[in-house]
Amino acid sequence: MTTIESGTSLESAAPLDASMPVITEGCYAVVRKVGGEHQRVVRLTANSNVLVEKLRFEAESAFGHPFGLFEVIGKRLVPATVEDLRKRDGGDIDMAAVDAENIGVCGNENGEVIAPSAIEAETRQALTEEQISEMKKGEGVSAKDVVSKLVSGSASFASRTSHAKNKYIRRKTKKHQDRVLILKPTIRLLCEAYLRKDHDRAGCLRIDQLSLMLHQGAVHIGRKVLVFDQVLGLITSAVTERLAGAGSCIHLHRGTVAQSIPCFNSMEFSPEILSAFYPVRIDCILNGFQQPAEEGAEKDVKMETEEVENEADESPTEKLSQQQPVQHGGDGRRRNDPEWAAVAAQKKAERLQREAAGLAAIEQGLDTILIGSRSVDPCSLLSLLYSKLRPSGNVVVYSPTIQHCMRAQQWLRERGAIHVVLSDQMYRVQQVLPSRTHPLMSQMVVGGYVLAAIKVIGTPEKKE
Amino acid sequence: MTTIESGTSLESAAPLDASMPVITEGCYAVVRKVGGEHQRVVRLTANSNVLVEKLRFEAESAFGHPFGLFEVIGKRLVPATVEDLRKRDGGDIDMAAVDAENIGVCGNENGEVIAPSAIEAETRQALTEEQISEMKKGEGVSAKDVVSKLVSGSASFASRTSHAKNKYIRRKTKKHQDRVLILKPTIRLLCEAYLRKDHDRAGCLRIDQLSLMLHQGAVHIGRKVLVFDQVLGLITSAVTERLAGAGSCIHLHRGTVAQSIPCFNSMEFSPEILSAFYPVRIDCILNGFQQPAEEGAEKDVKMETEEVENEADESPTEKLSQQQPVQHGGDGRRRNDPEWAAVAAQKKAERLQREAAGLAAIEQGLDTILIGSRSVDPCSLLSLLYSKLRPSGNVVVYSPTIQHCMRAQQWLRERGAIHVVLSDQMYRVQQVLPSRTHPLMSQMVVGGYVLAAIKVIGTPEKKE
Amino acid sequence: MLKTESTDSSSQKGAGIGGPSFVGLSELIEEGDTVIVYVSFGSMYPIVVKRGMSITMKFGQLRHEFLIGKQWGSRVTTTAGFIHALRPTSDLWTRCLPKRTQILYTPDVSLILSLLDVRGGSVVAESGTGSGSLSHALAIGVLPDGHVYTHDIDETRTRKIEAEFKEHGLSHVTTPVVQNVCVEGFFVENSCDGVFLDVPCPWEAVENAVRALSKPRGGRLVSFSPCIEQVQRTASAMREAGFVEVECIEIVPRQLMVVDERKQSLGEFNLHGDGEECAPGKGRKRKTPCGGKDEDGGTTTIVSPSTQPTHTGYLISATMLPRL
Amino acid sequence: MLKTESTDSSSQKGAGIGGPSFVGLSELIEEGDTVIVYVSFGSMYPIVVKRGMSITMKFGQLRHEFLIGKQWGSRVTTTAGFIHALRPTSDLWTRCLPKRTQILYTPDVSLILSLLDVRGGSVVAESGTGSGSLSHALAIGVLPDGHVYTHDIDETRTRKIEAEFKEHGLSHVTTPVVQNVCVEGFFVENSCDGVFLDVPCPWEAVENAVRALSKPRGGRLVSFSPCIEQVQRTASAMREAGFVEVECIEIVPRQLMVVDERKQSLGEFNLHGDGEECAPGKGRKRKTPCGGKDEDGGTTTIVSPSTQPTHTGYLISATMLPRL
Repeated sequence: MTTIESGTSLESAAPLDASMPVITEGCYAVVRKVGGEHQRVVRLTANSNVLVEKLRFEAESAFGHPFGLFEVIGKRLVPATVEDLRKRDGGDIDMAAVDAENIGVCGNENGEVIAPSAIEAETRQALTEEQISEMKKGEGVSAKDVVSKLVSGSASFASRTSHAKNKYIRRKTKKHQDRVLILKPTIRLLCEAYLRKDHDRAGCLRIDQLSLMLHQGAVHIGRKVLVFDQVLGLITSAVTERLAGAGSCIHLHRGTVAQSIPCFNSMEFSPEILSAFYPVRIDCILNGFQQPAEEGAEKDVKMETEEVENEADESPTEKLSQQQPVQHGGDGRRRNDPEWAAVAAQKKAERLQREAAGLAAIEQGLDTILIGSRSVDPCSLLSLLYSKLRPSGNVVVYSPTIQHCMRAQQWLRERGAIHVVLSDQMYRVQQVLPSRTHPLMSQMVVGGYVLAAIKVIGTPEKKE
Repeated sequence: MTTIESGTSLESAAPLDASMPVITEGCYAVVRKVGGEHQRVVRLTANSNVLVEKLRFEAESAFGHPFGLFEVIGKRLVPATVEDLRKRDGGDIDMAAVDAENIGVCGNENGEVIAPSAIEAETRQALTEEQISEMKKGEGVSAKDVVSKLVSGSASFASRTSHAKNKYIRRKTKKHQDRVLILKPTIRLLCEAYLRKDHDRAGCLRIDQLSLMLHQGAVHIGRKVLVFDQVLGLITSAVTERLAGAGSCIHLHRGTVAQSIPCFNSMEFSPEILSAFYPVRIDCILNGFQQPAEEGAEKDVKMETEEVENEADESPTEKLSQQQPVQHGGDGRRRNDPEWAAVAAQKKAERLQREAAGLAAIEQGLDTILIGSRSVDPCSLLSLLYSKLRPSGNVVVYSPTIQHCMRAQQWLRERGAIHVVLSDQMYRVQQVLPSRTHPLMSQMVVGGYVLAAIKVIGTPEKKE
Repeated sequence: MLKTESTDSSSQKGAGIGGPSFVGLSELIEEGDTVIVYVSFGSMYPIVVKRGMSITMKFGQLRHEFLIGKQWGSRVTTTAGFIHALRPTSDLWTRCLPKRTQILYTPDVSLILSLLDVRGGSVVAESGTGSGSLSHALAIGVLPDGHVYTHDIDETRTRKIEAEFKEHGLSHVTTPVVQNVCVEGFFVENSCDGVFLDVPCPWEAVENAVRALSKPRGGRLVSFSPCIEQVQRTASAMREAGFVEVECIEIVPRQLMVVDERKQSLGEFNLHGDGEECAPGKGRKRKTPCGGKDEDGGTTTIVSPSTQPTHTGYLISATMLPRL
Repeated sequence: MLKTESTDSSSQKGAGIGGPSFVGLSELIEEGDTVIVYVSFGSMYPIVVKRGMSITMKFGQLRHEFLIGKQWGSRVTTTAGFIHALRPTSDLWTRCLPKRTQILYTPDVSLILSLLDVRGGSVVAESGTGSGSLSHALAIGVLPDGHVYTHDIDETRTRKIEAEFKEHGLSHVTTPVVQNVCVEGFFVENSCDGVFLDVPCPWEAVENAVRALSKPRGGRLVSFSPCIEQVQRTASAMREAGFVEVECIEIVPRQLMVVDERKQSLGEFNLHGDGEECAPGKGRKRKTPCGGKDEDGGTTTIVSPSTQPTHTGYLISATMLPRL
């Protein structure tokens, strides 16, 4: 992205950045039905179908188009613009943040109560589910057409108040919506998608609390940030992005390579950004911040090749050495193939070198420690890492379990940390529609606790 | 209160109940400045002054008037009606639930931003604080007059937008408000007043959670309800009221007489309602649900007389024996006065008899156990009391400490209780004003946890 | 899932206080009593016990006979499991009543009673009746000698609540009325201690509520509205009509669950993982490996279920002072 | 309470990345650095270190000299106590900046950055500048090569933020502008990745925001409004202007404190009371008597302070898709 020189308004200037983001084969995308409630993170590969809230399309039909809005016509994506759709179909195309179940008894504009018979009559529909399904299979039949057929098929539609009519159309349009947004992944979109997909594995970490962590942790370019991330790579991704290639995101991980960080992979960071990413094995931390001696080359090579085979998609570091996406070997490749072993050995050497650099960064002194824990007691991390934090450095602990944060708070207080803040927060989406504004009737209510503190020196440690 | 026979509308009928509640000497009242934020529970005695948010008046001036709205003119209360005030001064008289500090930068009706100079100018006021204070001391000068003087004294008023003008008037009126509501205490008013006064002693019990306890505890006429109330008598009062004189509110208490239940006293229950109130000493519960044997008559009589002297206002049972309020002895009365000792002895006999009846009610089987704990572990109560609960009976535990409820939940589950529900709830007041509707910017946010369960039989106890 | 063979319960008993069902406190279940057949959390069915009838649930069938003479709260065997026979309460009724409309749930219902200052002897008017969730709580609250006038524009609903009140021993304190309170006003005037509104345009009923409230005693008005636009108009109408202490409250309950705390050291995690890799997406009950030793197995609470109601409506309340 | 002898800090250093203060990470405090003088929780003061200057606080005086050459995070003695000299961060700055207006606080600020998808290189426009709480966070967020255009109608405020950015080493990524975005539009067009509005009538700025956003890249619009009426009009304007994914969020933070759990048995309570009688109304730190034995002294959390912010505003966000 380009910075614009200040001093003048740029009316009718040419696009400053012609690199409009384009959907390419194999790229990650966040897919959401317009007005839908769920978003999916998918990798768009040739020959794959994408299914989102009962709407199915062929991934391949998106390739080459810019990220954005599409209509699904017969399983193919057709690029659309908001302007065109509004011209063609009228109304607003956006129906996010609307309660699906918000039906019930309601009044008309004149405040008269609608007799329940009017509501019950909603089921008196001439069209059967099969007929609707049949209609939608035919090419070129848009949601709008389906809904207008439904309206004419409704025995009671005409007798409704216009408020009720509006509601009916909105609900039906939502159900038969055939528009889809294909968006380039961002931390915000991934956080929401993974929370919905499996809130437990995402550690119940919402975007507001993730944002708070980054902010209280003062994560910005140049800083050396150690991350313990048990939340699908959400924190690691956000930190790496904020560093913008300058500084260090030192990511602690189990096993040989960083794993269980799908968010990180979906972000498809550029090599420039990835240059600030340093995966370090927990083994090293437990080994006195030293890489452990090789135990057995045999076992290790085996693991390394397994990694190449199984974790290819998961390993985020590979891009560091190559500008172009790696062409992964097919299933046919054999573990004993010498060429394959050479690749593995090189990868390993690079990995170890990178890890050594990460360990060196730790020794220089950390500016921030971020812990996003699900099962690991934060104190167990702090007792190893706190001494590596520079004075005036920030530590932020997130956990869905309050006890984790309570113990960490006591631990930090005992060591003289200041500006210790423990908080949680309510997060609620409001439906904003004419005459129907209220918080959504039902939402995901999970969340966690954020503990922030600042390390100082010169304070005598408190006796406990 | 009277029930109206159904079947016909009662247009222009005479008042059905002429007993309009009237303020009498010595009665309790909830006093609140109109539009004020705090309410005080006071006992209106002759020669006492009442001070509420800097507004002072003589209690005596209220006697004989019905509860309601008053203007304070020179420390005297003058009854007022909403209708008259609105006719005289215009506008709405009610300004509750308005943010005091909600000032800041704001736009006018046309959406233009007000330059900060306009806001800073607010301080350019010709009238000094002393002059205002002087004005208010003079009789007959109403808040309205003060505000209109302030408006004419403001250098910048005319240059303001009408939105800003409106806001200024509202804020100044609130500050110099001279109207006061004197209301008959209700559970709702007391709960709010005591929470604000000392939320810690009130156990952070809000009206919504108190209401939930009553409801989940199925408290209604006829039921035998055991109450452990560490929350200033809020639960005991609410239960006693709901029983409406039928059933038993068995109130456990420390010491010789029920104490630390100011809410109960403020309710001034009629003898009919009080007939369902049974104070029982914790000593009895710990003594196998038996009244302990007398330890030493000397000490006991001493305590009893102390009670008569010190706790007269606090002892809620005395009304049971007398229809008229007791005339308490003055400070001059001596402890050794034989007449006084006789009164004490009679009170003691009544108390013991009442306690015996309460213990008998427990033995017959409780319908509900309500625990409102602050420091006492609810399990310590449940282990003594649960066996006295009838099957299908309800137990509800409230505590500001989640651990109390967590342990109680486990305890109940182990004993096969069903429909076990643990909840907390957010409680938020909304400011509702034209174009300025939003939740109050700042509120008391304390609260607790409510655990409800139902006892059943025939379930094998779970092994732990 | 639920199939009951008896929908007609024309039993005429239970009109007195201390009678059966909701208010009575008899030891044993009798014919004609309303029993809450409790299967599991969130799954319960109300029945009126009648010999010869039976109820079929997902996990078995139960003949009403088996309940008669049993102690309330008993565990009773069905053809494929067991249930508990619970005494009906206002709270349980709200959870299993036959829904004819959107209903008010326990947290709102209980707070509404407090906002209305409901006590024994209170006279309360309500509109609309809906499915009678609040109506039951009000009726029980005004016992023994208060009264609830419940208004609805729908005759079917009114007739149904009338039958339910009869069955539940609450007829003597209730009067269901088919009447549009916005247009026709309330059934009584100058009589009520409290008026409750749950109608689409509550502001249209405010003046009528003033008329319904007792002049000498004054009273409380409470209105429930899901949308903020309704709140705005209603609050204005209340202030205009001379109410004081106009206040708008929202409550959002949160259901919690007690679970074992997950706690392992970094070393344990490094060695064993957190138990997620083996069983991804398999819900809460995963065991966190901690290397054999089950050290300080504390408990913690989580919000559960993960998706919960986050809004039902705003409650606007206000006081009408006594008028001479 | 705070009296600083130096208000004029015309030091011209700190224009580069890795420079002093907000972005730099030097080991030791140098002259010209902004230091957060941390006295206690909720009490801290920002100063620009300059030889010969001193700062006077409630609990003592501190000469700037004493800070120079000290390690960041050091404890430094004052005439009547001590302070900690902290490296400035966006979070701390928000807590102690010179307030010229209502400001946005950390929970909202941090979420706004995420809602705008701010990252290194982003171009962001903001209005109004206010006291620059969000502006600082945005400037740091777009480093090293993005840009923040911050608009305000008040020239004084604009000049002050300009000086602050200079002092804080953020000039090269920021352009403060005196401009009414509702009337005159934004300083740049077809350029931004994100636009943020905190103005009284945000709906009037929506069309101008569309013009400011990059056509080929698309972008995000976020608006902050305290009142629901503003939200309603803004959301409509956004939908009308062709935004998708219009969403309104409210967050309410809650500050918690860890305290000892109060726990006593019924017997202990009966014998000793709960410690309240002796010291009524004396705050939290009461000791619950439990008969000598200090059994399982667990901890718990309480919300503290008891009164907290419960609303700042609603955040409405929306996406403008790339336009050809």
